[in-house]
Amino acid sequence: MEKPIIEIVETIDTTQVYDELSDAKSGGICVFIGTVRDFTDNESVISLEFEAYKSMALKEMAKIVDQASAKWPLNKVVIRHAVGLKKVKEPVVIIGVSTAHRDACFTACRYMIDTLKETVPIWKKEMFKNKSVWVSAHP
Amino acid sequence: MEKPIIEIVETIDTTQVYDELSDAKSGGICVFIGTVRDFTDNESVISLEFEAYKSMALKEMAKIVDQASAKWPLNKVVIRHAVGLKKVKEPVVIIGVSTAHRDACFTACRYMIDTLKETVPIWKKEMFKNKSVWVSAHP
Amino acid sequence: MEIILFGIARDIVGKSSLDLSSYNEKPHSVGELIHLLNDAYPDFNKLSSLAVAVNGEYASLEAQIGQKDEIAIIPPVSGG
Amino acid sequence: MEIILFGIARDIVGKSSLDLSSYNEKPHSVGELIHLLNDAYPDFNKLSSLAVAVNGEYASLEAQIGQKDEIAIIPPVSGG
Repeated sequence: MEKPIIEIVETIDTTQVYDELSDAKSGGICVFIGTVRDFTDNESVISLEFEAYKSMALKEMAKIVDQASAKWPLNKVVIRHAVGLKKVKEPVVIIGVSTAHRDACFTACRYMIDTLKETVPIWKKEMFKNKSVWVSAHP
Repeated sequence: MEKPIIEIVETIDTTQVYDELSDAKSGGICVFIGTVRDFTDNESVISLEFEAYKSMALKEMAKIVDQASAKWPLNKVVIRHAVGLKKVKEPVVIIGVSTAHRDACFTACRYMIDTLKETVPIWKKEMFKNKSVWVSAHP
Repeated sequence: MEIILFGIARDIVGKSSLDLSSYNEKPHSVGELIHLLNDAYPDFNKLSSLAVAVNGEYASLEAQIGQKDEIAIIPPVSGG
Repeated sequence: MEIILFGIARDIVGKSSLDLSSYNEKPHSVGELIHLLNDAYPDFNKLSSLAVAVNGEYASLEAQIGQKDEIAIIPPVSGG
């Protein structure tokens, strides 16, 4: 695998990921983009605010890439999370993988977003009209 | 689901797909891009040439979108295949889906590329240094 | 009756469509058409599969075909 | 000994870090630190989970902590 791109940024540029993953040895590229949705549990969401323990989050993201590349033959990987205030439709995370065959890029991409949500120290606050809630904080 | 984008084109612009799929009701976008790989069975591929029975291919692509949207709650869909001569690293197909939750976008995207490869009347010729081969034509 | 040919089917026949008007026995069904092609161009027998589309839809071997139908030979597809 | 606080942990304590130097009983392990936090700020007991990172790695309850370690409270993560 080539050196992965692992970043925490203010703003995600979705147009650059294809160039970052394009690869002569790859026949398949799978990209997942997480975006801000306008409703949660029937309540209208105004925006999300993301906060990261940046140094640790980058280490945990690197572990996810290492785990995925041990499980599947990956050629190029991008894993990039945004922080700060994000409005409806804005991208908050982008994960992309290029592999020789399509099965591995789908499976690895899915593994990486699922694991990121479980282990990477990033927190999301949902802003509603009259309140704000740290997601998953309470049972 | 909004009206899907179903196209057969000369050249795929990978930078436009995010705007086409971006959607206030979607928290997840999954995009698959098929690209030209430099090797097949240890032989160096120079280029691929794609040919389509265009009118029928568009109908079959529309059927795939209908089947996927009957199985999963899709918000926006793009399915775009290229024809003509494609060099190594060039995109030949792009399939993208936006959904409320990520499970459906991964599953639907995978279903659509798998089905496209089985049913859509498009043919690929691999150009090697000294020969060319219609892929899958012979057992 | 003109048959549209794609991919390796075009290579086997050597042209992009096949005019059956000069044939004595015109095929009346998809099955008869495939039989005719396999006889006239034995390389069709070597393909992994061979389908026929009538008016842009995959057709069964029993499907009837007539002068006004758009008929296309669909060798094994390999898009994506 | 300074503890870095994120997300709802910062909201519960009311600041982005907690200085334990004024506390009589200093925690020597992650478990003791969590115990101390639960006592001092009962809202920590209401969280779905509570982890502690020592020098940027998730640490077990038995992990020892000292003056020079970078210690952070990790409430339930919700990235992505």
